Amino acid sequence: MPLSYYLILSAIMFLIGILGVLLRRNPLIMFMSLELMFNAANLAFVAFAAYHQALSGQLFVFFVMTVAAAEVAVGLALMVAIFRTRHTIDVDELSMLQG
Amino acid sequence: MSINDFLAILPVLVVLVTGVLVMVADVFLPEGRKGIAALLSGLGLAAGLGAALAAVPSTGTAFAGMVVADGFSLFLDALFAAVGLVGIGLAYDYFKRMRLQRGEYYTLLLFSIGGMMLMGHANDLVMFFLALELLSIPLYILSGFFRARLASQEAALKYFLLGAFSSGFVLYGIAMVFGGTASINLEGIVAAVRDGSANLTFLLVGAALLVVGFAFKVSAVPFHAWTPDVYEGAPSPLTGFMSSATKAAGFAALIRLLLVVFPALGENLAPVVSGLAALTMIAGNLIALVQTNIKRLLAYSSIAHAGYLLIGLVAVNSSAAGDAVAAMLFYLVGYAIANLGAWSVVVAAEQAEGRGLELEDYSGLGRKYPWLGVAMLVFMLSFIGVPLTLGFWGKLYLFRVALESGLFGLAVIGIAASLVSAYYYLRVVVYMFFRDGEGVARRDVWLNLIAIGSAAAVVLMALVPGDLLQVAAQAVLRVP
Amino acid sequence: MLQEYLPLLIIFLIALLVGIIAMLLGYLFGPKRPTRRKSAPYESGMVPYGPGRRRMSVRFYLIAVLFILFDIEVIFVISWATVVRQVGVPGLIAMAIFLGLLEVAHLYAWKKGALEWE
Amino acid sequence: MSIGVMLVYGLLGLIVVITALGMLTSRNAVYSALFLVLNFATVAVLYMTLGAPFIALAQVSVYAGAIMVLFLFVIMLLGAEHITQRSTGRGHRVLSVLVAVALLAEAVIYILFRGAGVEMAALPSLPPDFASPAAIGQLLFSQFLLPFEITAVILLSAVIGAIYLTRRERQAAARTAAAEQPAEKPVEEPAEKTPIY
Amino acid sequence: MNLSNNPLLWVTFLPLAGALLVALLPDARRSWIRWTAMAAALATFAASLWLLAGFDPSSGQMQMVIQVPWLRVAGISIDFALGVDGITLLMVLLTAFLVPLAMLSAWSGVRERVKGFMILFLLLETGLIGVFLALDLVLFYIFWEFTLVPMYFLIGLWGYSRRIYAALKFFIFTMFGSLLMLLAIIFMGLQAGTFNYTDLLAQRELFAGAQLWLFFAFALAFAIKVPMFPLHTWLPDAHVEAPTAGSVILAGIMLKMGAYGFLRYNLPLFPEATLRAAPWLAGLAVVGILYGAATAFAQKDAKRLVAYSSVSHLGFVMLGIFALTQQSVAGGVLQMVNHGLSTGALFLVVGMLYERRHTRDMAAYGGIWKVVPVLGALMLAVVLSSAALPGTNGFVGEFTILLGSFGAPALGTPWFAGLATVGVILAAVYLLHLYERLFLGPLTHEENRQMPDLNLREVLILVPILVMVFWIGLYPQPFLDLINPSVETLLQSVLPAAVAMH
Repeated sequence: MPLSYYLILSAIMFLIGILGVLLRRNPLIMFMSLELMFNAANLAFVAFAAYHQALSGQLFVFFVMTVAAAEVAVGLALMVAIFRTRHTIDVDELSMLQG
Repeated sequence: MSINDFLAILPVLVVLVTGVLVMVADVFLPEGRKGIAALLSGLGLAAGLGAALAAVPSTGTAFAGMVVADGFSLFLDALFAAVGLVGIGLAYDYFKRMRLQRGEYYTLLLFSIGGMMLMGHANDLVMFFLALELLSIPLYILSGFFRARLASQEAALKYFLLGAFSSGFVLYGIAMVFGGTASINLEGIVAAVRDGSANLTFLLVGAALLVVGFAFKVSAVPFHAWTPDVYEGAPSPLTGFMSSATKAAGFAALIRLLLVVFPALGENLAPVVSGLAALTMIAGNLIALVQTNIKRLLAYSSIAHAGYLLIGLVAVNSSAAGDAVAAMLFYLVGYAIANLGAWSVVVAAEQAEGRGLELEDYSGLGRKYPWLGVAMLVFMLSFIGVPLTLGFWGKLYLFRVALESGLFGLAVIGIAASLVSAYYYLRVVVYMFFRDGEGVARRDVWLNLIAIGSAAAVVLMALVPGDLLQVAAQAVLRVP
Repeated sequence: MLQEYLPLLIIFLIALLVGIIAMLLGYLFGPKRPTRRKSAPYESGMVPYGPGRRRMSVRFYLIAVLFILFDIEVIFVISWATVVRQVGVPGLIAMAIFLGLLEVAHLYAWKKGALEWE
Repeated sequence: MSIGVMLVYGLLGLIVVITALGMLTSRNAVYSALFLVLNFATVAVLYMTLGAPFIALAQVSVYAGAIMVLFLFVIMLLGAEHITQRSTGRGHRVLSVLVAVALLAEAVIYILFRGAGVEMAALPSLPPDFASPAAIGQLLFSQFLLPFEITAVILLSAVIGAIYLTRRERQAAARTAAAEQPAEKPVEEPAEKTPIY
Repeated sequence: MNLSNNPLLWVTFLPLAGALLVALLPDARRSWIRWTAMAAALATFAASLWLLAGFDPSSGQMQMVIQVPWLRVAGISIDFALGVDGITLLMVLLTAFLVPLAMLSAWSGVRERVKGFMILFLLLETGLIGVFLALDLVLFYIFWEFTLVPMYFLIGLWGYSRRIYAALKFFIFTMFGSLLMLLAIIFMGLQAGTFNYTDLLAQRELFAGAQLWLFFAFALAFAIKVPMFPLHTWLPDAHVEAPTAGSVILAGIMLKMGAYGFLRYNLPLFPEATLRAAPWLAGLAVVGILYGAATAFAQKDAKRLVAYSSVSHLGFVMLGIFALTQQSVAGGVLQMVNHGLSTGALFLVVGMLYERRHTRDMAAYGGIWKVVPVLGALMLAVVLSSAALPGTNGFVGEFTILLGSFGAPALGTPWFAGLATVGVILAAVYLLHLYERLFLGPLTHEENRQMPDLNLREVLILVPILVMVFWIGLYPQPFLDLINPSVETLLQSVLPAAVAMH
């Protein structure tokens, strides 16, 4: 398949991820959208790695995955902590997030 | 792999290793003795500072091209280590007072500083990404360090969500740059641009996304939405540290990246950065006008200062690039000193449970505590850019660079913005000196030392700014 | 390239198909006479009360997240294992530093009681 | 390229897009998570087609496996699977979305048409050992050594963060009960008072 | 060059040293603080006389120049450069003369935070003298902006009811103008590679292309300071709300910074732009004269009246400067000194009245001549000098200006001078009106009967000023001798450009 096939898929994923962060108010779903954005970048990396036959693009993906795991741990921990204090994580009820 | 590789990033290693040591020590430290963790961290940072000052800039790369140790990165190393030291001074009494003296704070702070230092050294996009994460993830946690204070946690969550969002942009940008040049190493990217094998379309999209991503980090408008909330919610000593250091790290990345891509894409990217600069200066200062909370006011102030710095960033795309970088470094130092000082006053005036943070609470504070008051006055004047402060030289230098590269419009906007800023900075002075009130501040030796020391530095270094200018001018980047 | 994985895909599709067909058959031909009592959740014959799902303890989360953070290293360990001879002692040292850092994390978790169930 | 292969690719692409949209639009966070798992799995298949089996493996085991399970786990943990989606009619929000869409659409069009000559060509076939774990290992332990070690520090801070943020320290609290007692109390108060620890 | 023998350094930094000394004294020792500050101010005055003694009045060039490289901003050096010519010398003398008197006027008025007051006052003096002496544009800008801070605090801390508003307005207005000037300074520095005034003057062709813009940027800063109509709105607020000593310095010296700036920088650096702008600025000056006079007449508040009279009087100075003849400019410089003396004295007198009755409303006085004859007599002299009665300094200054600008080629028409003459008459009207409402007529308010007359301290403040008033009024030649060579030098650098233009 041509490179553009992967790139367009990746761009669509990235776009949907952005939309999710901007539109949804549930932090968990915002967070999932972030993961989607990361994955879009990974797909682009792997596609370009194949296109250029450069392995460094693939290695980058491993680092992204590791970092993503670290972010997931911290982000979810924050949500758990807030939930324990507040017993809700509805973004609309988070006073700080009112822009 | 040789010893030289390690020597190149010795300051970073010192700081990170200290972080690990503090962590191990903290595990075994009894509850009441967490001050030792602070002491140990301070020693580590001092060692890092020493290593940075003693290091000789090199022109080569280390770790297979991953990092460089040029004058620029060593300058930033020293800056971050010094800011970190002050950050620990801010935190020590504060957390004791808030009954949250924990070793984790110092460990994470050190990791974050390590990440910032690494950002200055990075010569490969993977290093930029990892440094970004290494500096950000600890900061997310530290923002929520008040585990039982909802404001703190919500600030952390907001910071986290928007920080990860910006990381997403950075990441996608890196992917596009990789797609355009078949390399993630700055040398490789430059080589690809030079020999014409680069796909400029991808490179442009990638560079634009990188600019957006880092614009979040330096809180440029319109990517600033997180700043006031996070600054308000996070523990004050952390905010002081963050607003001084994170900005510098973000700009370090932007400078190095734009220096690489500007030659090929200058005419496309420079207008974008100009727009960001103008918007940031205007919006940051205007919104700051209506703030009544000192933390939010300083947050918008930090946004506004990012705007001035962005002028320098635009000027990187000109023949005056060297001056532009030096001007930005100088400005960052001046801003960091004044900013840390201002936050030390905020920390001193903050009462338990987050009270004492409204401007009203500052009424009469300057008369009651003349030293603290005069120090705050000096910081505010430095922020405005009144002569005989470092802030003045910083602005002079920046505007000089702006005029040199023909950015008249931005210079005029910067001037107008400074004028607007005078109003809200002076309001702090008005409250502190011209109004009567019952404000109280903490007489802590470290806080007073930081406040008075910073004020003295702002004024005395302004009398003989030549040396600092010299150092900043010599902190040249290695151009791949 | 894709051809190599075609058998995999076919197996995957067959598995999917079998599941769907089984459910479909049951749905189409099974007797359906629902009453209130029958569609209520089964709680050992007791009358159900409260929501069907209880929240789990945070301890589960902590264990899970620690698992994932330590699990990630597998990627790197596997890469190392395949080239352990080529990268030699320097590689070993690098891996030791990496694992040493994670061991510090382990120490922290242990000492802070994150691994205890209480 | 045969019609069959085209169809398979089309199907994969479709699944990626649909699951992403499903994640975006689901009212129930559990469904969102499940859609995302499916999305990640499909992307893993795409990795296979791009000659990156090792990444595909990691994708399935780490991402789709571990991380998404963790997500589901937290959703269950918080009991937050039914979070009502409120209307988001805020002006700047809509505007920002429009800007984002416009930017991305532009980027896609750019990639599609401007760089057409290069990118429409099929990807080159890769040497068989292009992305073998061994090749990756070689690169990891030579060029990417420093990033590799830095990653450990990042994981380390994540461990500290996860433990620090979620754990109430009972032993510690018991030991310094006198000191912490008044501080523990306001936790239950409404947030407007911003309790202090 | 032995710097310690150079009076320029002493006169600039003695006040600063005094301020540091005062800062070391304990807060409670008010009289120590007062006397130390006064000693520093008097020492500065002595240093300024030393400066006068060492000055060669026959030369119009910069003298006793100090030039030390200070720092380099990326290739452009900034010098610590000071120098004095006749115009500067007069300004420095005026400053060093007025500051001790103003300080004396605050002797009993300022009771709270005496230490802070004195420190700020001395810092202000250093800033003011620095502004006049600086020969490097960045140095000049530093001193220029530096004066803002002490004055901001003097107004904000010791001022009257609307002090916070007035202080802020003062600060922001001044800064508004000066920031644009900063850009212009940087631009010139970039073009010429130096910020040194003398060097810039020698190479002014380098930035001649942009001189209209540069002229505008400088003019805006100075016009706000002077203040010229319509940029004067900060002035009444600041003057009225400031404590008496602050008003004296504001009116007596700080306004001169603007006029001095025009003379020192706008005219020689941008000659062609000066010639093109001269009629416009002279026009604004005349509008200012008439507007200030008319508004002053309408005031009920005595201090506000004096403040508006400043707008009118400074209009004369500006007219003199932009008429660009030897005589008019010399008159302008002299009038700068005159205004400092007369208006300073007016503010002092109004302040003395305020200290007695705690109101500035003219209606609260009336017929107090009989109660306070000494005050009445001294104030009459001050008012007459301000109204330019022959025999006083004001007459000499304004007459020279009008004479010089009547046939000025730069203005092209005598109308400017003609209209300005109306201003002289109006000044007499509103000032005598002020005096009449305060002192003459029947004693309308019983409480004024107990008003104490001037004490020795207050007489001591006013007498030196009046001595100067009559000295200049009766024998102005020594002053004109100081001014003329410098003005000549100045105009020589402007007029060749005029020749080139016509």
